[in-house]
Amino acid sequence: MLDIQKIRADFPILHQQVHGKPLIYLDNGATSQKPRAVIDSLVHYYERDNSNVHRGLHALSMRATDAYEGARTRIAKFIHAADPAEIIFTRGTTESINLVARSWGHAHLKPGDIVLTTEIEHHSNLVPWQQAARASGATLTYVPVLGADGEGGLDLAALDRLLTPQVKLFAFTHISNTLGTVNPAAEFCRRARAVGAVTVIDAAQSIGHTPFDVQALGADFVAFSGHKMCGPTGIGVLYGRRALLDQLAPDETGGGMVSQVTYDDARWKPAPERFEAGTPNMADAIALGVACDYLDALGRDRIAAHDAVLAQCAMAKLSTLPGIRIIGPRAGAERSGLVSFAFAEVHAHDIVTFADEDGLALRGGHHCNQPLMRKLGLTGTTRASFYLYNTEEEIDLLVASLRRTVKFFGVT
Amino acid sequence: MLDIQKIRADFPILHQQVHGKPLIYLDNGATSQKPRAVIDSLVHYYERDNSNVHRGLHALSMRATDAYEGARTRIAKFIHAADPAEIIFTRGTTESINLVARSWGHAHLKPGDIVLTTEIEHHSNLVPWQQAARASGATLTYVPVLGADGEGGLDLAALDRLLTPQVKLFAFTHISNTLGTVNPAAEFCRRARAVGAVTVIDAAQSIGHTPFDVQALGADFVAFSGHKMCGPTGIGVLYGRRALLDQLAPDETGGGMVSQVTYDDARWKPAPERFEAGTPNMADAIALGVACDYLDALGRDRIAAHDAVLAQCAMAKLSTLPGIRIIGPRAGAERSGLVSFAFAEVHAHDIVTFADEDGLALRGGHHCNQPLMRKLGLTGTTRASFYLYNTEEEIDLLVASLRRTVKFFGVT
Amino acid sequence: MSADLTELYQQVILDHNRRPRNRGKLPTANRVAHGDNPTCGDQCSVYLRMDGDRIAEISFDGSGCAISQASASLMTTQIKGKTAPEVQTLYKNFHDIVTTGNAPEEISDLGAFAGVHAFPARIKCATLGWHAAIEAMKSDPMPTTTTESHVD
Amino acid sequence: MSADLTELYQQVILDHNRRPRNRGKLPTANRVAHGDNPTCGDQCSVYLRMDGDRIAEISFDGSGCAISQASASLMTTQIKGKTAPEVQTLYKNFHDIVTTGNAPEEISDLGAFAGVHAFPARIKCATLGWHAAIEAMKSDPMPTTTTESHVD
Ligand SMILES: Cc1ncc(COP(=O)(O)O)c(C=O)c1O
Ligand SMILES: Cc1ncc(COP(=O)(O)O)c(C=O)c1O
Repeated sequence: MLDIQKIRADFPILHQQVHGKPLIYLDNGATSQKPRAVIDSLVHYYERDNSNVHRGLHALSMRATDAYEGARTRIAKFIHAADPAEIIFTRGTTESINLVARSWGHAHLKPGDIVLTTEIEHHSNLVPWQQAARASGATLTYVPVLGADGEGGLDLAALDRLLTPQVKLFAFTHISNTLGTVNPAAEFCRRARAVGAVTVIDAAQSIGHTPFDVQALGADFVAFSGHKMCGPTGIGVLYGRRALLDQLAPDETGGGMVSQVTYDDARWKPAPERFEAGTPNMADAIALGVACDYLDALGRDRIAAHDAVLAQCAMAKLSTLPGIRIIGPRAGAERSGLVSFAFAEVHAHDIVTFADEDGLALRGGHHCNQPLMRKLGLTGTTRASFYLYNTEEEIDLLVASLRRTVKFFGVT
Repeated sequence: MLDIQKIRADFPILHQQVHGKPLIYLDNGATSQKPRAVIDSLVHYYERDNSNVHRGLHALSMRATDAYEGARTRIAKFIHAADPAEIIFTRGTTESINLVARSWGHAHLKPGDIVLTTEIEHHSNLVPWQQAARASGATLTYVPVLGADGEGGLDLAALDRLLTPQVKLFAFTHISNTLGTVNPAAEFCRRARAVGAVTVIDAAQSIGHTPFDVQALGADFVAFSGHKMCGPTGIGVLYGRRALLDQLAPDETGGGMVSQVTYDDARWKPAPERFEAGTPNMADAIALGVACDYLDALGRDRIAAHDAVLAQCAMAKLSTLPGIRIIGPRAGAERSGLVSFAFAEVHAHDIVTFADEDGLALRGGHHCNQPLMRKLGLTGTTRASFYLYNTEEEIDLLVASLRRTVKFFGVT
Repeated sequence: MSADLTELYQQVILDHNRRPRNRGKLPTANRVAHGDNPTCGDQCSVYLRMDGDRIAEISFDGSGCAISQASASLMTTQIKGKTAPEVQTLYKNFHDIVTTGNAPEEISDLGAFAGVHAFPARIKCATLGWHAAIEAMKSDPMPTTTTESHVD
Repeated sequence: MSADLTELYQQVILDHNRRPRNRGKLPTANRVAHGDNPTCGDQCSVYLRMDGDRIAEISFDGSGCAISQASASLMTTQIKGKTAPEVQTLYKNFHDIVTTGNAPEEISDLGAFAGVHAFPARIKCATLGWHAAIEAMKSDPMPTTTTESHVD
């Protein structure tokens, strides 16, 4: 069991008042807060070690290089990658997915090919595939989600039908940021591999919340963001299996990723450098390594269990509100630590504004899931997303606040 | 005049010993150090305001959004852009140039077109144009540099000949990171405009060192990095004239840059959002705004004057070393605050290693300028690059250290 | 409930939100424009039947928060029968109200939106319908689309 | 000058740096490989004339710091006449020396590189020529190229 009070003490931002009420931060699906150790890591870097990593032979540059490459090794361990060279630092999930969609897509997709994704993807795991399909003449196909509230998960029977040998790539989210659905990622990778399709896992919502082993999952590419896993903003990762990375052309070009440049031509370094053009985001990469330490010291299995308890508690208590429609897996089914809901008579933005007055940070809107919203007949939802520092008491305060709001808007 | 001792007090990293000697940081061309105010801004953000900016209506999200958009406005002012929407946050110069090379290049370049650049470009302003030319069938042409040591600057007569109406884009560096040459950027933009070519200025080395006015320069696109101007790592800017940005397709796609998404199609937001897919690097963008405050409080004209004094001083004192070959503008000519030099008998990496023992941080190698090195018959140089916290005393220590080193290697 | 919040969600606004006026497509429309608030996803289409230089008929359609829907609804009641310059003047007054919180006494129900000024993120919600209406008046007699630009 | 630095730049190394042995292209070579140190840009080509399974003649060419050039030079003197397994064994010893700083007494001039261990960034400089030589021995009797991978 996590010692939540001890954990809360690690997060300076939580100890503030908003509109005179203690802050209750339930917007972790958008971004997580940062423990003192991660903030300290940034300060330490800039106060002691800051230097450009490329080709530096002086003390600061060697320290910065060691710390930066150490972070790469740390993150490889965090997701159990076979080789640190499989870890490419990016700005975040979105850039990671764009990198694959462009570099891999450009090299491998052709007319007649199919790119498969699902109806529940975040725009960042959807629009890049629309673009890659358009650029190559391939077709983009979606695995349907089942149930009027998306509660049935992805249609596994349809997946069987859709995974034809024409499918060259299957991109899917591990955890839905709107429905809270946990997809059977290992099973998806297994089925995709059976037809020779490359897999891309959007792990934005899972990476900081559950144990994650790229080799056990059998994933080819995995994308995630540091800012949702207690790390800083502006840093993320693309994991790629070495065998695939070695064949891949670079996406961006410039300093640091070339071995030989003439006025006519350039030759690339191997991965990971090949995919990291320009001065990297050293400070934030190093701090991301510290976030891995922080999460592993607590145990991601324990964090997942804590998330699950909060989600169950929230489901039970929210269901008592008049007029509420909860989307995603039904109570009792597996769901990650977030709950989205809607009221026919009150728009999500009004709910969020009222909640804010009670110190609650919620998110309202389409959550970068517009097509899914349309499919479910919603213009948006309100989402409460939990993390390791949230408590059941906070959920009680959430429910009380929502009750006042819907009452104000005349919902009974 | 700058009060250097007061400035030095603002930079925590400078107050340390390396191998028992006070650190002398002369690697500012690679990356600059950060003042306390910039580091504090990061801490403040993570301790008080951290939240995702997109679509958030709760207090933290509004604060983060205001700070992030405030930084955009601050940076617009820093370079005198007409509209904050012309400021696109990127990871740095390299990504900014890649964005133009891909988005603009894809839309506008065709076989028979010419992309013009110069022989003194950093790999980051060279390889992306090689790639864009290759992808479109356009031809890449270089403005030659004059002089056996590159001391003659770019060949302006050749530029006149090369700037034909076939030239669709002219990309050039404002200040060379190896030669120290200050290019006449306004003149280049004027000439390029006369033939209808779009201009891209690589301002990586100039932005934090001299006053910079995009409108006075008449630039179409300008790329720079935060980390070389007292800002954090992982953040940079692409400035683009609004009229050009509005016509440009996005580079990366995903959350935050779309106005409408269906399973079949997506529509883009206007600039700047169109070019900022995914969660932005909020903390570092905000801290970059603080770096602008810091530099403007001191005055970039004063910083430029200080750089010039140090460069002159270094040129004079370095010339007394036996066997030294200084490249770039001759003593007395305009040169930015950096000096590159070589000794036939001692490799740059050995020099940097010896200097490090004396607490000096220098850079040795090709400085991401391989073709230029080859042209000048060099395998690399040693570079001392100065900034607002450096002093003439540090240059004396540099010269004394170099004298010991070349003596050790038997140079007389 | 805080005073700011009561100020924001005035009775007039709640009423228009619950029972929007002139909502739906206008079959006889000869002008239309669509407004999008990229920040929060609110949407609003405004349909006009222009008769000479005056708005003869008007309706709106869309989705969004109470502020954006009530504002669009109230707007339709205020600008019907007006010319473009008259609408511009009204909009200027309205914009002043939502940004400063000062509502001149003579100003009709629009003053109910004064509370918005305490919630800067919601100003765009309140002005969404107005932008669409102004675009529609400017537009050619055929469907067009507009997206609100970055800076309000 | 610090003790570490004197350890690094031993007389043997300075001597090989100043007067490299077996430097230049080998006209009779039937094997060649090129090594690149992406971290610092050092380069080294090794040319071999293999006679059966032994190195009959050897030369190197390239540019880089004193450590990389001296190491390549010294290497050529040490592996001439050796077979691939013998070179592997020698390289293993050399790698131990530059990473641990411990040089067994019986080891020839290679021990001069023990000082490298205090400068981890320079280990790749010291091993660059060796990697190229090993690649050259493995290569087909025709020119090939190798780039050192990310992890040493
Ligand atoms: C002239 C010049 N252009 C481009 C760059 C690339 O900048 P960054 O590595 O921050 O992308 C640099 C710095 O390394 C530079 O000096
Ligand atoms: C499931 C999912 N995918 C992708 C993303 C995009 O991540 P980022 O904005 O950090 O690039 C997010 C978060 O916004 C997400 O929840």
